[in-house]
Amino acid sequence: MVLEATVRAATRSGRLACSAAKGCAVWRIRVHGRGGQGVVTTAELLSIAAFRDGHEVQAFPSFGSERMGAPVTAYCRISDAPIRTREPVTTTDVLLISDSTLLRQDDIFPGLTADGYVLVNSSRPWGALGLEDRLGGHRADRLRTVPATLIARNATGRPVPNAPMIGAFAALTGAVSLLAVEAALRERFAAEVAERNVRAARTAYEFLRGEIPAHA
Amino acid sequence: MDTPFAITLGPGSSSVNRTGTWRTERPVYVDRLPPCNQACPAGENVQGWLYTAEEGDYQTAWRQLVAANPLPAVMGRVCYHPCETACNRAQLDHAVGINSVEEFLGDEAIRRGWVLPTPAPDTGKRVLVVGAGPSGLSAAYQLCLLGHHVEIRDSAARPGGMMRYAIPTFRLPRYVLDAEIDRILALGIDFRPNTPVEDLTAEHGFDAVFLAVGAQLAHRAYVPAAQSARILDALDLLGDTAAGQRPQLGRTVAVYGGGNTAMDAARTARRLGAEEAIIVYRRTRERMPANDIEVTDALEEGVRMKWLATVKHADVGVLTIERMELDEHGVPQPTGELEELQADSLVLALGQDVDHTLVDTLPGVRVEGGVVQVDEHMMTGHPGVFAGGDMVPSARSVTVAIGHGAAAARNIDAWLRGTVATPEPEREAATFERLNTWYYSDAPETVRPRLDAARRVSDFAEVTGKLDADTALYEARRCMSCGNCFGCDNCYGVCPDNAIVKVPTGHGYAIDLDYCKGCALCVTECPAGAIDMIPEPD
Amino acid sequence: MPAQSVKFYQVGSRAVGNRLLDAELRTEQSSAERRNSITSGHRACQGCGEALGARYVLDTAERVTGGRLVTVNATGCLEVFSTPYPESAWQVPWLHSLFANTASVASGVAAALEAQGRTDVRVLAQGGDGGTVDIGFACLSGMFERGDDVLFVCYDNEAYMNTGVQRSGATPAYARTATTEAVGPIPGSRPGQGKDLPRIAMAHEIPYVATATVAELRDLEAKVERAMSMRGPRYLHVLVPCPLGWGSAPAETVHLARLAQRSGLFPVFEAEHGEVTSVLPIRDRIPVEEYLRPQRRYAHLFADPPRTDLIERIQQIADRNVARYHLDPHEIPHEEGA
Amino acid sequence: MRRQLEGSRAIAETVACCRPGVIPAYPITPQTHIVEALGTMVRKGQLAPCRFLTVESEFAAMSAAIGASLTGSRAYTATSSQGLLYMTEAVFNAAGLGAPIVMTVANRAIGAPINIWNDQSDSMALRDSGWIQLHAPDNQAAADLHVLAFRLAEELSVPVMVCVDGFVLTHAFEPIDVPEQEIVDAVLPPYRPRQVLDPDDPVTIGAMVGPEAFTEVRYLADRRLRSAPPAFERIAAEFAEAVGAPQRRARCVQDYRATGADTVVVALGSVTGTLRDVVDSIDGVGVLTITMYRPFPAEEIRAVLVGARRIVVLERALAPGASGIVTSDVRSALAGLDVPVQTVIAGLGGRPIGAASLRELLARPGLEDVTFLDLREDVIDRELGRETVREPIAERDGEAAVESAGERAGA
Repeated sequence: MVLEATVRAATRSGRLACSAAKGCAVWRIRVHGRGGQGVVTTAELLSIAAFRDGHEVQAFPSFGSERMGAPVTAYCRISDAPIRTREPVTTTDVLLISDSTLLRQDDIFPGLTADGYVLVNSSRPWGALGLEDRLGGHRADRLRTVPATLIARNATGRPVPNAPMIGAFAALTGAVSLLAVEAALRERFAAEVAERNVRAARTAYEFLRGEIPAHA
Repeated sequence: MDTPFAITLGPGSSSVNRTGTWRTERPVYVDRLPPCNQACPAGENVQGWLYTAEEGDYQTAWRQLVAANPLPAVMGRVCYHPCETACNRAQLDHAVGINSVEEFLGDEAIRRGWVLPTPAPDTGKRVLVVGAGPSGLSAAYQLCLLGHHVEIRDSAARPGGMMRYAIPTFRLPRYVLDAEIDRILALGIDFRPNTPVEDLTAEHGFDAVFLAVGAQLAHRAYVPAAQSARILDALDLLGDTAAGQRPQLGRTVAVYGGGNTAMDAARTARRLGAEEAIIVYRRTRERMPANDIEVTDALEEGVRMKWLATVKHADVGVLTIERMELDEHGVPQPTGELEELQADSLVLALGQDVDHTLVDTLPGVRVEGGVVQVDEHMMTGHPGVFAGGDMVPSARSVTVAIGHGAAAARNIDAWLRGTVATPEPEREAATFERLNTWYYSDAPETVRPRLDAARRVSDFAEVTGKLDADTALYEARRCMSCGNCFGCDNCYGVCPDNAIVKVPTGHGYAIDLDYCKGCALCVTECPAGAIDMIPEPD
Repeated sequence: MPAQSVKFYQVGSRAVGNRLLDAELRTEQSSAERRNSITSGHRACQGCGEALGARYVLDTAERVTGGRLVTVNATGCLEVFSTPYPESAWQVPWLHSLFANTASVASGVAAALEAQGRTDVRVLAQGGDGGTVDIGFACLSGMFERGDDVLFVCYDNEAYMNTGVQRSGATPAYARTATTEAVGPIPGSRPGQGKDLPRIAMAHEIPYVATATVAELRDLEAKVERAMSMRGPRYLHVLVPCPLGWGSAPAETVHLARLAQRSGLFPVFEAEHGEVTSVLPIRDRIPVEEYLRPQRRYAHLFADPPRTDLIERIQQIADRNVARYHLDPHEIPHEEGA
Repeated sequence: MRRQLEGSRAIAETVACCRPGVIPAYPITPQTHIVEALGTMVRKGQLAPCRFLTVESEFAAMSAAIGASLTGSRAYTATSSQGLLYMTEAVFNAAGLGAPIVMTVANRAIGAPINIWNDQSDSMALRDSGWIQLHAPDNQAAADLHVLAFRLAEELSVPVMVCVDGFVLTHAFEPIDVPEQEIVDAVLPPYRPRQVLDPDDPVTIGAMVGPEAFTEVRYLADRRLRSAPPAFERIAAEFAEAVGAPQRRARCVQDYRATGADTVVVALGSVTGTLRDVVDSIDGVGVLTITMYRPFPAEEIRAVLVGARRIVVLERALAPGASGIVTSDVRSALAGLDVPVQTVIAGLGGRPIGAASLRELLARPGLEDVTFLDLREDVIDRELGRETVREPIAERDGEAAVESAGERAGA
């Protein structure tokens, strides 16, 4: 409870991070992944974290009937004002790509704002992804990879990349705090599982911040 | 409950819908005449007293029984029970052992000392009954109950007539006979033994007379015989034996005749020591007048039968027999073929004749064929003089005689009151076809335990054993109550419209015509056939 | 033997009552205090077997539950003739929802009673053969498999009588109905497996399954009593002849039910947890012809020329039942492969 | 307290606060999360006393709910799409019997072709089943409406369907304040059924009613249903006060800048939010959201729309051959007013309703009477083209038939 109160106090004091960073009132986020990778849960956790930071948040999946392995998309909007729209996120501020193999698809990047963020789950550095042609004009500091599956496997024993992705998202965008992410994980998961995921999120967060090497 | 309109209804509210209007036929309870009742010469309501006996209320059953027949213990032994022959149950498995139950009830009454009903107040009328046989006793009993003063005169020393003097004790122990006759006489009947009535014109002081002298004269038949041949009448043989004598018959006895008396004589002869008793009869067994039960009993006791034979001549120790054969009309015709039959004595049992001398001088009385003629009210041609029993044209049996007595009593009573007895209304027969026999459980006849045949011939002990209380109850409950409701609740149960109600009196059920749709399920499922469908009145 | 064994009393154990029996040993139907759960004034046909069966079943259920009973009724003859506004013939709490959903409604009722802690109140659902073996079958099967505490009673008159005698899954082979006319080489209802719901119910291994007829009242009452002594899903299948649909005299309703049992065409038995535990032996077996002949729905089998081949096939069905359930106490045990 | 919850979860928790006694349920996407959550709560004893029945079909679900409701238990179920249609007979029956069941319909398209995504074809198909139909514009309302639904249902002895756009709301995570148990208890007294199966008062429920009374039964049902709007308004006000959130006060119709607007967009359900976003940037356009669709609040709607120059009804269902279902209702509510009512069919089978498209649509000068939003004209043109090609084939077949007949005649 102390933690939660601290988080809330900290976030309420300031405006939504994106306002300062990119001058918009809303973070529009798309999460791409495959069935079974916890894509919907990623959006959900993101929404819980942002909510804990005091924001209005909306998260929803792309409502597919896809089974394990099929591409899945989930959406998240974070705002300081109540969110009314229900349409899927098209114009996108942040793309979270849980599986680098999805990069081969054509419909990943359309709608990404010029100064948008892209976070790809990959052990390789951005430059090795071969996306120069498609994202050539984007701000390089907002295009990052994180070995989320690797981190997850190390921390939790399961190759589900959602917690590291959120941790990395927090580090990359500042749209949510790491404390809120940890709180969301603890809200969503039972104690033991939550703590492992918290470790994974922290690791990814620190990785993005450059505090640890890629292959930690 | 705040129930919504029309969708929700109150319980049982359909009772306002009188479905009785659907009906084109309606069921009615009937009391049909059961075959046992119809067949009973004594006019017993057999089904009625069995119904009561079924409930184990033996005293009430006995009371119903003695309403028609004051000699149930006797009848239970000597009656040839036409009721059982008629019994519908015979078509299902075996006839109900009505006779056994009757005997049981009669014996129970003697054992427990149950008393007959109290006679009605004295009417001041005096009736003379001539003859203390079953017919006379029956009439005297009924007349006495009706309040009339009855005087019985009999030529014999003891009352009972043929019951005492012709029926062997092994069929009818005398203590039974005495007990039942004593009970009748004790009602206040003036019995005068050893008082033959020879001329009725000489009798005065009676308002009516009932003649029941029976047929006590052995039928005269000419049998050519050697002087020393031993020939005797069956009635003498039976009478002497009943009186305690032991007539000498020899080793081999021939009995000539095919009636019940012949059978009794043959069976008596066996008990008197005859090694062989042979019935000589001119027709076949099928045509024998003797009751089949008696024939069977006789055969079981070793009596031999010589069918299609007449006695041509009797000599000492030997009879000459002519073989007969039946013509196309079933009449025996002589063949001329002769043979000899060893016989130390010949007992004649060729029927009995009526001694009608006492009415010969009475104006108006007709005697035809040796018997006294009576009208449908059992009155002779002489007003106030009635006759019954063996002396009138009729089958001759104790049962018939008792029936005559009762019927005569009704008619005498009416005559004394200046009216005419109305016959009971005709009731339709309760036939087997009307029964739903599915409901009657398979239940074997309770066969009266019978003495071992070998033992039977050695003494005069009663040959037919008795039911005990349990078996009597069981046997009574085998009654299907033909044509009469016995309260099985089937009609009440199978009515899909709950249109049969239980009522405390009468039949126990009534049709609720407000609801009865006339489906007749109750009729079909009535085990006893005691419900009829009749058209709705216009 | 489910039927109460009664010492010989003139009409033995087969009649409704018996004045010689102690009151407590008589059938419920013989009692002047019976509930008359379905009372007078209903609009059933003359001689309706279903009206009779329903009263038999419910009166006993009422007695053994001490009146703590609620009922659910399928659409069908029974429902229509008993509850035309503004009159109801029911004296028990009674709910009619639809044709197909009776078992589910009853499940809901049972669930509500359980949730309310009123487990003293028992639930009885009832319907005809159409509402049971056909349109209501899915719901019934669901009720069975969930283990809901309901006694479901099917009053089987072997066709859709309410709508004018059309074939149902319970219509027997060669019987004429309005949708299986007695014409063509195979007249009447096509022979097939039919839907033997008692056996299907047994396959659910529910606590209790029994068959009965309106002709064997003691047996029927004993089965209702047995059923109500148990919890969980129970199924009772009662043969109720229909004068209209069978083309029989109204007065013959009970008689025909009896002949159905005696012919072997309608085996009367009970089963617990999927195993047959007892049968009502055939007391006096009859050829099926004796049962078929009084019914106009089979008249085409006895036309000129008669269809003895089809009668023989019906006889084979009866023979199979007799062998399967060992219905004939006098029968030499069936030889394998015979 | 607001929590970040999935819509389904919020609905389930709210329903649990309503203390249902029996929940029969059959799974169908996208209703599943609601009943899964309730089933778990019953299993864990968090919702007690309650029986959760895993029935074998939606038909059985509604049937069991009827049985439970008429036995005095508060009954709830949820379904979608084909499931709703599969239980149709029982849905009508529940209304006819006056069983105050509450059912969530997670709105979804009807097949064929089978489609698991959102539109409102399912509940629209059953709009005249005699139920009160409430449509949730957002997830807070979706939760709140269930409390109101139970109260309204039981006050009127009429079943209530709470329609929630499938996936769009049921699977969306949002900050939602699930009403506190104490508040629900205050607003929703224990269930006192109008009629009940009871051995101590053995009524016959569900009689057969003939021509002599059926009309009256229906008239009374109509009267009863028509009393729902004021009752709903009253209960909603009471509830809003209890939760201390005036903005959560539900209304039969919700006026968003609609009164006095030139153009009013009429809509049901979750498209409301997007529409409000859109009209914020267009002068003279307002939104009227219909929350209570059945009974149809004609007077309330007319009161708002009376001054408008143009009405656009956004329909999330299609009556093939007759176009807009809600449009017909709106037109009849506006009888006598000379105002064009245009139909926009949108969001069928899960197609997103985008703000840009709506903005374009509303700006379009001569909007046709019926418009399909974001219709893929290329596909339509191609397919219509193919059909045009096929037609002569049919004619040829006809000619051939005539010829062969002629041949036979001549033979």
